[in-house]
Formats: sequence, structure tokens, C-alpha cells
Amino acid sequence: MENLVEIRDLKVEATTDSGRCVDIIKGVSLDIAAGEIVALIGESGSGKTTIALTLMGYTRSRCRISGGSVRIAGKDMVTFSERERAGIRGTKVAYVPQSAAAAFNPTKRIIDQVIEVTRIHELMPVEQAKEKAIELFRALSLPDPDTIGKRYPHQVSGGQLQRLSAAMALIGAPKLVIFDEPTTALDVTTQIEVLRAFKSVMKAGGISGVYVSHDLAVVAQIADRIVVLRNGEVQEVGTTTDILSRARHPYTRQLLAAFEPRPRGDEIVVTGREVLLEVNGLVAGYGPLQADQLPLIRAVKDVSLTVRKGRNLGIIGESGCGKSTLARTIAGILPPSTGNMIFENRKLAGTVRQRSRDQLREMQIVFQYADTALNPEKSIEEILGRPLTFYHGMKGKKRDTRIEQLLDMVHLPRSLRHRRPQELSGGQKQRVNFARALAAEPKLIICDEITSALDTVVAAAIIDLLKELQRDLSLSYIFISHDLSVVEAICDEIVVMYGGRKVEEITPADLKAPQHPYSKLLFSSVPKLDPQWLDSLKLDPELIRTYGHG
Amino acid sequence: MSRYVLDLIAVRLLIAALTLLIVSFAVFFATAMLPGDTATILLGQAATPEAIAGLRSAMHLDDPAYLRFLRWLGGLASGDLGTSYVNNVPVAQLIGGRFVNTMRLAGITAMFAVPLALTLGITAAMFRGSLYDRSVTILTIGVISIPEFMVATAAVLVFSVYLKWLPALSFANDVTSVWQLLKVYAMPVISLTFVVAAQMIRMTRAAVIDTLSTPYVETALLKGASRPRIILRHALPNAVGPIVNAIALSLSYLVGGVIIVETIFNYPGIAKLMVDGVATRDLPLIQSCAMIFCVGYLSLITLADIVAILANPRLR
Amino acid sequence: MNPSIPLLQKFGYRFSWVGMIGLTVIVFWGIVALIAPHIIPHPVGEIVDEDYFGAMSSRFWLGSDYLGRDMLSRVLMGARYTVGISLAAVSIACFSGVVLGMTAAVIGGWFDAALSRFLDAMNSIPGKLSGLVVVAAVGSSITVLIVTLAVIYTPGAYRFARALAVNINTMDYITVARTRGEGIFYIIGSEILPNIIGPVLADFGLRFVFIVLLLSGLSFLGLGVQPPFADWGALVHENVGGLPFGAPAVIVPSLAIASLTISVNLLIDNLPKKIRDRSA
Amino acid sequence: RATSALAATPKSGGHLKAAGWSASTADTLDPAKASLSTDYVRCCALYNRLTFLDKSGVTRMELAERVESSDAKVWTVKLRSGVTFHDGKTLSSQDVVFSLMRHLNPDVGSKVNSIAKQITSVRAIDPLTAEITLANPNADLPTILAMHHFMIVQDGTTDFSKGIGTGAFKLESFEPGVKSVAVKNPNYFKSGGAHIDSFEYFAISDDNARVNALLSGDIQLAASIKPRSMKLVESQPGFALSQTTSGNYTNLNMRLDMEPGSKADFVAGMKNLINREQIQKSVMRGLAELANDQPVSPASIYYNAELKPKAFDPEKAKFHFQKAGLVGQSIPVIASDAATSSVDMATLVQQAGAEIGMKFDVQRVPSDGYWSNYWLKAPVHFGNINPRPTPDILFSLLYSSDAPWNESKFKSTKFDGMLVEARGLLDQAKRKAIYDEMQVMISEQAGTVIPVFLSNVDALSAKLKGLEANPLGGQMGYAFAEYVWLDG
Ligand SMILES: Nc1ncnc2c1ncn2[C@@H]1O[C@H](COP(=O)(O)OP(=O)(O)OP(=O)(O)O)[C@@H](O)[C@H]1O
Ligand SMILES: Nc1ncnc2c1ncn2[C@@H]1O[C@H](COP(=O)(O)OP(=O)(O)OP(=O)(O)O)[C@@H](O)[C@H]1O
Ligand SMILES: [Mg+2]
Ligand SMILES: [Mg+2]
Ligand code: NI
Repeated sequence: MENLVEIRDLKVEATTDSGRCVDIIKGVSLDIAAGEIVALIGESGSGKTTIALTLMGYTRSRCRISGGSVRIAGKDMVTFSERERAGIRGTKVAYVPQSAAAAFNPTKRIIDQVIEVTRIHELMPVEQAKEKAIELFRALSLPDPDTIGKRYPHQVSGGQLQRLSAAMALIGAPKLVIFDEPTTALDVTTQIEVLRAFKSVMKAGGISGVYVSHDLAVVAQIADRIVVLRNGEVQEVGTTTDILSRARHPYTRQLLAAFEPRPRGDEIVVTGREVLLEVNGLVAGYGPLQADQLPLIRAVKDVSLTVRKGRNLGIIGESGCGKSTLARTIAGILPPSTGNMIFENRKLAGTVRQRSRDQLREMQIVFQYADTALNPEKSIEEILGRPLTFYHGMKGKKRDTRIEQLLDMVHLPRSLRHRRPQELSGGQKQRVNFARALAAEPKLIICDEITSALDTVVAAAIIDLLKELQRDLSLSYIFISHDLSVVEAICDEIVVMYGGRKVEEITPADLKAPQHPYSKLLFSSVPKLDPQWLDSLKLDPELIRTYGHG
Repeated sequence: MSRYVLDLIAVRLLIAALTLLIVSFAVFFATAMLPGDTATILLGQAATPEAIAGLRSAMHLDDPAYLRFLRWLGGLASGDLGTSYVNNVPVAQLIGGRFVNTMRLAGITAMFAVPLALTLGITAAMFRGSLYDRSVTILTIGVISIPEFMVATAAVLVFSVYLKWLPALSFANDVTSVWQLLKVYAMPVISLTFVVAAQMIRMTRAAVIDTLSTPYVETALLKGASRPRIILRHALPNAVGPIVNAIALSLSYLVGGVIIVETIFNYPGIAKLMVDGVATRDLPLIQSCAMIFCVGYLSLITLADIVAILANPRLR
Repeated sequence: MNPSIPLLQKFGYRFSWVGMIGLTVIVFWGIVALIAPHIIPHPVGEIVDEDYFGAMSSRFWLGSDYLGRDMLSRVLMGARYTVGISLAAVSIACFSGVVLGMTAAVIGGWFDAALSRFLDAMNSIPGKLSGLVVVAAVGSSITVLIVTLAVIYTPGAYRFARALAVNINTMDYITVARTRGEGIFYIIGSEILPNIIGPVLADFGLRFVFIVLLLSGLSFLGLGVQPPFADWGALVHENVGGLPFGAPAVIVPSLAIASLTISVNLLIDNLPKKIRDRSA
Repeated sequence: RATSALAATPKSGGHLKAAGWSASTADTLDPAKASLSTDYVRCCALYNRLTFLDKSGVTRMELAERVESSDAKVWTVKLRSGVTFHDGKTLSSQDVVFSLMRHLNPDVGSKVNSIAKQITSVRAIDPLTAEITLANPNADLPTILAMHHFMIVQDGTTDFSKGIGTGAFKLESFEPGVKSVAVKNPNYFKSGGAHIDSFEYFAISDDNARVNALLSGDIQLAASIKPRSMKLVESQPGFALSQTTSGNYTNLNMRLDMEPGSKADFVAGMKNLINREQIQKSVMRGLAELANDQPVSPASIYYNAELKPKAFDPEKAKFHFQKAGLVGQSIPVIASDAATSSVDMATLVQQAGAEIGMKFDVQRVPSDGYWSNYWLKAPVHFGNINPRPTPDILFSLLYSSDAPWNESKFKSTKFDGMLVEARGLLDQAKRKAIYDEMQVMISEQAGTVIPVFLSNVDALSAKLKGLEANPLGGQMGYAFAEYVWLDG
């Protein structure tokens, strides 16, 4: 018995609304040796989280383990009673959830939540637990380790919270820690810090780990072995280097291929260079107006930019730098405090209400989170049909045909039209979201981080789609992202924002040599498929001090 | 307490003043719509035109109603609730003792009903979908749908008339010991609990169930926390907002909505006082009672909001 | 798992038997309300029994009331008033409360503030008292009763719906609809309403109970349906003197009220659900 | 059953708790304003009248030693000597002058203002003698003075909340709408004074609650219970009922000056349509005596026993309605809980009407404001009249052409003349002859249906002794506190 974890022929089934049982994990077997970190990768819905959770003897509601065994240090979690499982959770196996922000109870202080495991299992006195927690905070290179625990979850940044949730998992000295996409929601500069912290703590404690992710480059930095999953089945298992360099399975190759940066080629035939949108000296923000007629929180400070017909503008910058605010201001959702906008040679009013219906139609915005941007109570058909009726007065058969065309355009099966958003995968939702914008037949689409939550294969597919549609419909995009490779792939010009200001405007040609120091830091933080990348990465400490946010 | 909460209280006070003003105008118009005035009502069958005219002038009811109302409003600004038309006693004196009674009944009922409702609501949520949960749901609805006067009358019949355990009347002022207090208040409190508990139970259950599906509850489960710990430490603190709101709404009923219980147990509270005021068109009395109900309601709602804010560090 | 009705399953709906029972009882009382005048054995006002508070007998299935009138006839006719008035009032109250609540949440600003303050003010006056005043001022008729009850319960429905709608209003899909240039009616009707309908219906159920209760409370205070007719609450009240004798005249209408209110809530808690398969 | 206790000797001491049926903040200790039975009971305990009516309806002297007149127009009142008020002041004729004259002042809001109007002056002759001058002769003055409103208060009183009178009890506390507590007056002028030490009185407006409070032992007397509660009280050991049939009645009024009452046949039809027996049996459960559409009760010595109640005869009623051309028309009938049992009576009329094709639209209106808004005003409505001690008061309040409460707007100069004639007659036999005829006139011509006289039933604990029926109303004409005692 040398392996810490032995999963044999694991089957998990879920009961659907109609009472039907479907297998979501179809006989997976997997071993993890002591001190080894294994990554689970695969597209959304492939069963990564489900497998990870079975390691704790837990399945989500309406799901159950229907066969196989999950042995941890020789004990089978499947046959355990609920009480026995509870005894193992937190002490032997611990879990770092996908979204730390949601996993922390907002009403309790961080330190109390971090040491809760020790209280539940009565591992040590409270004082000692607190000291241990502070040590962990230090090991995870959190700022102010002595006092950060006294804060509430909303008082620390997303990256910090993600590390704090690791501390929460590590405090019970578990043998196995499960990380469920811990960095997906973070921007690249933060991601590096978090990855480094995880890696050093795991190594130091000799802890085994399961690392769930859709991002190969991230996985490459931390995992010893990679398991590629699809549809609840294992496609390929191998050491990290093997998988990266000698992938055998076609799906693995596809994943790898999607990761290859594909800079925007010159294949696009640009007919004109007329200005579509011009933004001058935009200032916008939140909160009550101050004496100088400007809002209290100024999220966008004096930004000017130009979008030309048939060309795309990328906006990048770290989380909170004002990208979304800028997008919302342009879309008329948030009225600007000063500055003006000209669209199609006409002045663009500050609010939606003052804009003409045509202006609204010609400029569409696609939001980052497809989950919240699609009304969960409406079918896909209704969602796509509404702009058709609203802008183009389409009804009946004509509308149906057009809906089908739109679904075809975004490569979604027509049968999806009767479903509701929660019955779609993340990538599908994002496509619906995008199809809705297309339905308006716009000239400009503002895309706010539309690929951030998607795995590389799906993200790449969406980028391809955008390009293809641009060719066919002569659209322009404003493309907002924290992910440089994506922006690179599609944009003609890139604006780098920092702290609400535009710090640099670059063309793809200058991409390799950005001028502004912040742009340099940002560009160098994008992970590479090389497993050695993280360890060998040397960032200018001066830059980190100025622009990092530990 | 943070600045935010203080600001909130200040704003609420301002809004409360405004709301009170709206209420007093609404009450004034409603009263003005009622047929008859104090003089005709007091004289009742003896209301001949001369008698009415005489009494009116004697009671200074000759001035137009709106003038009297504005005068009352002016008095209120200086803390004077006015004088009852009917018996020339200052309204403050009429209300005084009865207000204390009402608050005492409301307080005792709250002490009893709130923990009961919370326990039932929370346990029902804990065993959601079980037989226990269903029984609690059906019972609460069943219990509130029986008219109050029926519950109260049945309780009196059983406990006072047949068993002779408890007094049929609840004169608040006879109380000298705790035991007596329990005896005197037992039945009104039970009857009122029947009425107010249901809404609290349902809201508590719904709020707890809502939080039970959050990721942090799942996290707690994956830390190995027991069910009670999950509910009490993780779900409940986050469900406080809607729960205190439901409690506030239910308790506001106890301030002004208990006419029937007051009638059946002959309990001298302000709800009955206001009914009397309406019956005799005693404007200062009606207005003052309405103000009390309004202040009670607003303070409960505001208190609920403040508790909800204090319970949520994000808003603190 | 919940046992469900196979027939409905064919149409893609799941309907638990508990909900089915609720629906059956409601439909039963609904039918009674409609056909009551044709099936009552005696006119509601006629004194047919020498005795009062008579027990159940083959002649008077549900006994007789305090005057010696046939209780069966009175309960059957009472269904008309309780079901009719309460349902009408609760529908009006919830409709206007929910529409106003959603509108306030969407428009926001001073409209929201003014409406909220105004309705708060209305809510702070106890329902029985406002009922008393209104009915005393304009007299008691079915229309007045319905409107009064509806007005009394509108602020509560408003508060509830507004709180829900404010949450929904922050969702991106509402922003999407706005940037499309949609009008307020589309936003509240098509975007917000479907998302809050569940809790709103649950609130409807509870409010229904309260209205049935308030109606009986008003009859306690001497207001309500005109004689010789009476709603169930009034029947309970006028016969409550029969309680010491366990007279059916007081028990039966109480049970009728409970059966109706419980059924409405059971139905609402167990509405037929459309079956949706994530992976189908 | 109550009468069986009569022979026993009264016991002293104890605390009596009793409950009436209505109270509000309008509760008052000013006898002139007294309107609810609770007010009467309290006033009777605290004050005295010059005269009072005993259980057989005979006028007796109380504060007065003699009330005399030779022409029935100028009356001399001789007061008892040595009567003191609760605050120690001695009763003098000045108090009588004040107490009677205040009813004429409209500011006082006296309920008997219209009766008091016949008094033109009251003078103090000497400290113990007062002289009352009437506008017209009225032989009934001693009986009129027995009305509760004519209680004697102290000269110059404006604040009545202290309840200072000459009565058997001194006020200890009084909260309008809540309750009053009074203790025995040790200096009471009647020998022996009250039997009980203290007396607590309040109202429980809900009928069942009142009975339940009695049965649970919380109170010793529940005034005026509903006929239906009798069964419950009777079924419990240790309780008794006291029944009084006084002149109280609920009547149906049809205004003769308005449609449809202006059609004589409508009025005649209604008199035939009302089922008096059923009202007596079903609505009142036997607690009523059949009446014949006139207000003088069988308890009165002036009652015309020859005048028989009209029979229930739907066919005849139908004939009249057809003649009046009213069949098929919907006729609104206003009833209210304010007029005892009127809603039930209206329902009976409605049902009887339905059988002969008459449609009566019964409108139950709130008790609140009924007397000022509907009574005397609506074309067809119910009223409720409390007992009055003399036919003269009844007729002049309710049936003379200028009567303030002429419910049906009955006008007859002959009737008015007879009223004045009888009033001045000191010969009782002659008066009875005139009153007999007047009763017939009302019964035949006025637009009033008086179906039954209502009995009043008080329920009491068997421990409470000494309660007798009194023609002025239940609770021993509201004066029971002074006479009853607690046994055991
Ligand atoms: N309650 C359920 N009923 C039916 N199917 C379910 C249920 N829960 C999960 N599934 C299905 O199980 C599969 C695996 O889900 P899982 O959450 O493990 O995916 P994942 O790989 O973690 O995806 P992601 O990257 O989106 O987190 C999905 O196809 C999902 O549709
Ligand atoms: N409604 C709001 N009220 C107050 N401040 C806000 C609001 N929304 C955003 N902000 C603040 O404005 C700043 C810019 O936010 P914005 O959402 O534009 O950032 P972003 O660049 O889109 O970040 P991300 O990559 O996380 O989406 C942040 O500091 C944020 O805290
Ligand atoms: Mg997952
Ligand atoms: Mg953003
Ligand atoms: Ni990413």
C-alpha cells in the first residue's frame, strides 16, 4: 500500500428532474502517491469537481456514488458512515474551493473560519491554532500575517482570499489537499503570487495534492502528473512533461493546440479606416457627486480612445483597474461625469435613455458573466428572439428562421433553443450571450472578459468565432480582458489601463516590447506551457513593489 | 457602532418624521370621512339639533376640523398629545397606562413567540422535506387560519371555565408575583402566539434554506462540521436579515392589531383605546394612537434594518 | 423521491400528491361557491329548526345555527363570500403590490423613496382599524370589503416584492434589457416577474390566510357581508356561543376556513414543476 | 331562582366584581351625560335621586322626604335632613336647584334635555326645601325625578371625575373605558348602608367572554347575557339567572312621510308580515313578551290589556302590498347590532317577505354612529327604546307631533291634545282611560312595529344574593350594588 489515494472504477450518478439517473463519472481509476501533486484537467462539465469531491466522500445534492471505491490511506470513503466521513474531512483531506470569495462565510472573521477545523475536530487549543494559522499566513506570503485574520472576507482581495482558503485547508495538517481551480478568477499578476505560495507550502509539508484546472499552462507549473478528463472518463494520464511534449490522445493535443498563441493575422480585409467611435477625456465613477461635480470613487480617469471601422481595440489591465467601468460608460449604463463620445459621426448621449434606438442597436455589450447576463427564467429562443422583435419587428416564422441562423452562426445546435440558460454549459451560455448581441445587427460589440471563465479549448473556439463573424458581418470589437494571449489573438490595438488611467496604447507589432513598466510586468506574468517557467521567472522587484498587490 | 449605522439612524429619523406626518394627514382625512362628530355620537339617541349645537360649542368643536387638526399637530411638535374631546382628560394620561399594558403584552408574547418560531423555523429548515417539516408547515397554516376569537374563546372555555386553572380576564394591574403574571398572561399570549408565529416560522425556514445552498455552507460541511454547527454558525448568521425583518413585521402587529384579544380578555391596551376613539370621533385620541402605532412600526422596521446591518460585516 | 402524478409527467410536469390534494380541495370549494344557490337544501335565512345549535342529524347534516337555521346551507353559501372576497382581495393586493414594488425597484430614486414612505405609512396603521374606519365611513358592501382588504394588504405585498425585485434589478440581464432600450413594462413584466414569482406566490398564500382572517375579524367587529348571508368567519363568530356545546355550527365553518387556507398554501408550496433535464 | 335567596339575612363584607357590556373612553360619572348601562350602574352607586322606583314600579322617596303639588304644576320638594356628600358637605336644596337646572343648559349635553325642558324654574325655598315650577301641569313629576339622569350632584360641580355624591359607595378609582372601584360609604344616610365592602365594575363587551368570566369565577355578575348563553349558565352548578321584563323593545320604523311608508297599505302589510311568535321563540329564545306595536309595557299600570297583538298573516300582508303596488320592488331595511337583535328580526322579515314575493334588502350597518346617521333618518329602519317610567314620557318623546324622536313621523293633533290632557290629570283612572285609547291609536296609525318587549337576563354567581328585578331595567334598575350581598 504505497499510494495515498487509490480510486478504483469510480461511478457517480445524478438524478435528473424527471427522476432519470445519468452517469456523470463513468468508471474512473486513479492513484496518488504520498507527496505527489496530480492535476485534473478537462473542459467544463467533464467531471473534475465531482471526482475531487468524492475524495472527501461527498457528492453534490441529487448525485451519489453508485460504484467503485475511493480509498484514502487504505480506508474506503464510499462505505464510510456520514459521521466517519466528517471525521476525515479537514484532518486527512482538505478542500480549497474554486471561488474563495463565495466559500468564506461573509459574517465571520477570517481567523475564526481558518481555525474552525481545529475546533470541530478538537485538534488543539484555540491559541495554538491561531499561532499556527499565522505561521501559515506567513508561509503563504500574505501581508500583515498577524492581523489579517481579524478582517472580514470582504476586506481582503481576491488573491489574498484564495491563499487564505488554502490556509484554511492546511491548518488541520491534511495528507491530501484538493485545489479546485483556485486561480481561474485571478488576474495574471496575482496568479503568479498565489501559485508560488501554494507550491512552496506543499513542497515544504510533503503534502499530496489534487489540482483541478482547465488551464494547462497553470497546471504545468505545479503538477507532477496530469490526468486528462472528458465526459466523466479518463482520456490520458502521464507525467507533466510527457503530457506537454508527448501527448498521445487527440483530445489532449487539442487542448495543447488551443493554448498556442495565434496572433491576429493580416488575413482580414479592412475596407476603410473611418472612425467608428471616438471617446475623449472620459471620467466616470461611483458614489455621491463631490463639490467638483465628480463622483467620489473615480474608476475611470480621463481616458480617450478611438475605434475604427472593422478594427478591434483591446483593453487590458489588472482586476479593478476600471475596464468594466469604461465599458459600461461607453454603453451608456453609467453616465460619464465629463468627456464626450462620438459614434458614427454623431454625438453619443451619456445615458441609454437619451440615446436613439438605432444608436443602442448599433452598439452592443456582452457581459463577462454569462450566468447573470441571461435571464434564468427564459428559454434561449425567447432570449434571442427579443432583440429581433424589438429592433427589427420580426415575428413568427421569420423570427424562428433568424433564431436558427443565429444559433448556427455561433455553432450551437438548433435543438438548444428550447432550453433555459442553466441547462447550458459555460461556453454555450457565453455563445448565447454573444448571439443575442449579434441579433441586433450591431456595428460595434463591447466584449467584457467574455472568455475568462472558459477553458482554453472553448475560449479559443469563441475567439475563432469572433474573427469569423467579423469577416462576415464587418463588425468592430472592443475586447476587454486580463488575458493577454486572448487580446493578442484578436486585437489591432491594445490599451493598457492601470488605476483607472490609460497608461499605454500599443499595436500588436510592439507587443513584445511594451514601453510602460506596468505593461512590462503584465506581459511577463502570462504563464507559459513550460513547466520550468514559474521557477525560473524573475520579476523586477521594483516593478512588483510599485504595481503588485500582495 | 459605525458612522454608517449612525447616518442610517439619522436618515431614518428624518424619514420617520415625514412618515408620521403622512399618517396623521391620512388619519385626519379618514376621520373626517366618518359620519357624525363627537357631539352627535356622545348624545346618541338624545341628539336633537339644539342639544348638538350646545354640546359642540361647549366642547369647542365649532372650529372647522382642519383647524383643530392643525392645532393638534402644532401641539404635538411641542410634545403635547392634546386633550380628549370626550372627557377632557389629556390624551397622554388616557394612553399612559394602557400603553404600558400593550407594551407588556407585546413584550411577553414576543419573548415567547419569537424563540418558538425561530426554533420551529430552523428545525423545519434543517429537516427540509421531512415529515416533520411538512407537519410544521401545515400546522402553522392551520393554526393561523383559525380566527383569533375562536382560539381565545376556546382557550378560556378550557382553561378557565372547565379546568379553572387560569383567570378568564387579564387585568394587567392585578399582577403582584411572577406566578400570577404567568397565569394572567398565559392565554392572551398563547392566542397571540398562534397569530404571529406562523409568518416568522415560514420566513425563518425560507431564509435558512436559502443560505443552506451557499458555497460557504458546503465549505463548512467539507470541514467536517456537524449539522447543528452548520446551521447555527454558518447558515443562521447569514439569514439574520430576512428573519429580523419578519420578526419586526410580526411584532408590529402586536402593537396595534390585538383588538380582538384585548376585547375577549378585557385587557386594557391601546388598540381598544383607538377603537373607542374612532367610535367617539375623538380626533386627538385617534391621532395619538395612530402616531404610537406608526412609531412602533417604524422603530421595529428600523431596528430590524440596523440588526441586519450589524449582522452583515459588509454593510457595517 | 416524491411520488408524482404520471399523467402530468407526460406533459413534462411533476406534480406532487400534496399539491394535488390542495388543488382538489380548492377546486371543490370553487365549485361549491359557483353552484351553492342551486344545491342548498334550505334558504339561508329560513329558520327551520326548533332548536338552536342543533347537532348533526339526517335532516340537518351539519346541524343548525344560533337561530335554528340550516348550517349546511349557510356553509355552502358562505363559500361564495369567503372564497370570492378573499381571493379577489388577495389578488388585487398582490397584483398592485407586486407591480408597484417592481416598478419602484426598477425606477428607483425619488419615486421609490416616496412610494415606499407612503406605503410604509399605510402599513403602520393596523389593518383592523383601517378596515373599521373605512367600513364605518362608506358602509359595508362586497365591493367596499374587497377594496378595503386589498388596500390594507397592498403595502405588505409591495414591501416584499420590492425587496425581491431590488435584488433582481442588479442582475446583468436587466442591464442588458435596459441598454437594448426596453420600456419599464417589459422589464418588470418579462424580466423581473418570472424570477420572483415563486416567493411572490408563497407570499400570496400567506396573505390569503391573513385576508380570510381579517374578514372574520371584521365580522367580529360587526362589519362584513350583509345578512342573511355570511362568510365563514362571520359564521364562526355568530355561532361561537355554541363552542361550549361543541356545536357543529361553530366547528364546521372553522374547519372549512382551515381546509381552504391550508390547501391554498399546500398548492403553492407544491406547484407543478416543469421537468428540466440539464443533460437531456 | 334568584328570588329564593330573598328570605336570607344580608351579610356584610366582601368585594364584588361585576361586568356590564359596554364601555368606552366616553364613560362618565356625570349623571346628565350617562348613556351606557355602565354609567348608570356607577352613578347609582355614587349618587342618589330624589325619588326611585321600587320593584313593582311604585315611586318611593329617596333623598326627598316629600314631593308634593296641588296643581301638578308647582311642586315642592322637601329634602331629608342630615344627608352628607362623600366630601363631608351637607346636602341642601341649592344642590337640587343646581342638579336639575343644569339639564337645561345645552353646554352640559344632558341626555334628558328634552324632558327637562318642561321645568321652567327650580328655586331653593330654605336649605331643605326646593320648589319646581313646570311649564304645564304634569302629575308624573315624582316618577320623572326617578330617572337616572336626575341624580343629585353637589352645587357647582364641573369636574365629575371624582364622583362625589351622597351614594352608598365612595369612588376609589375610575378609568374611563377600563374600570371603576368604589368602597362602602360609612356615612351613608340609609341605615345599614351597602352590604358589600367594595365594588368593582367594568365592561366586557363580548357576550361569550362575559359569561365565561362569570363561569370561571372572575366576576360575580355578568349583566345582560344573550338568550343563547342561558343554556350554558344553567348547565353549570353554582350560578343563577335573573330575568327582568321591562319596557325595552326593538322596533321597526317606517317613516310615514317617505316612500314606502307613506302608503298606508305598506305599513299595514308590515304589521301583518312580522312573525311575533317566531321572534319571541327563535330570536329571543323565549326571553320576550309579545307586544302590540305600542310602547307601554305590560309591567306598567297603564298597559292596555285589551289591545291584542296582530296575527302573523302573510296572505293579508301580500294583499296590502299588492294594493300598495309594492310587490317585486326592493325595499331597503336598515338594521344594526346597535339595535338589539334587529339584524335577526330583519332576516325573519326578509325571509317571510321572500315567501310572498316581497324583496327586502336588509342592510346591516355598523353600530358605530348608527343613532346619529340612520335612526330616525332612513325610510325603513330599526330602533331600540329603553324603558321609561311613564306613558307620558314615552308618548311625548316618541309619538307627539313635536316629539324629538318621532321615529315614524306620526302626527295627530287629537293625540297631542289627549297627551296634554292626561298629563295634568291627578286622577289615575281617568288617565288610564285616555292612555288606553292612545295606545290603540299608536298601534293602528303610527308607522311602528313593536313585535316584542325584550327581557333582560343577568347571570350571577349563586353567592350573590339580594338581586331583584326592577322595571327600570336589568341589574335591579342598575342600582344593585347598594342592595346585594355576598354569601360565603
Ligand atoms: N445535480 C446534477 N444533475 C445532473 N447532472 C449533474 C448534476 N451535477 C452535476 N452534473 C453533471 O455532472 C457533470 C460533471 O460536473 P462537474 O461539476 O464535476 O464538472 P467540472 O469538470 O468541475 O466543470 P467546471 O469546469 O465547469 O467546474 C456535468 O456534466 C454536469 O452537467
Ligand atoms: N457599483 C460600484 N460602486 C462603487 N465602486 C465600484 C462599483 N463598481 C466598481 N467599483 C470600483 O471601481 C473600480 C473599477 O471597477 P471595474 O469593475 O471597472 O474593474 P475591472 O477593471 O473591470 O476589474 P475586473 O477585472 O475585476 O472585472 C474598482 O476599484 C471597483 O472597486
Ligand atoms: Mg468544477
Ligand atoms: Mg470587470
Ligand atoms: Ni484564465
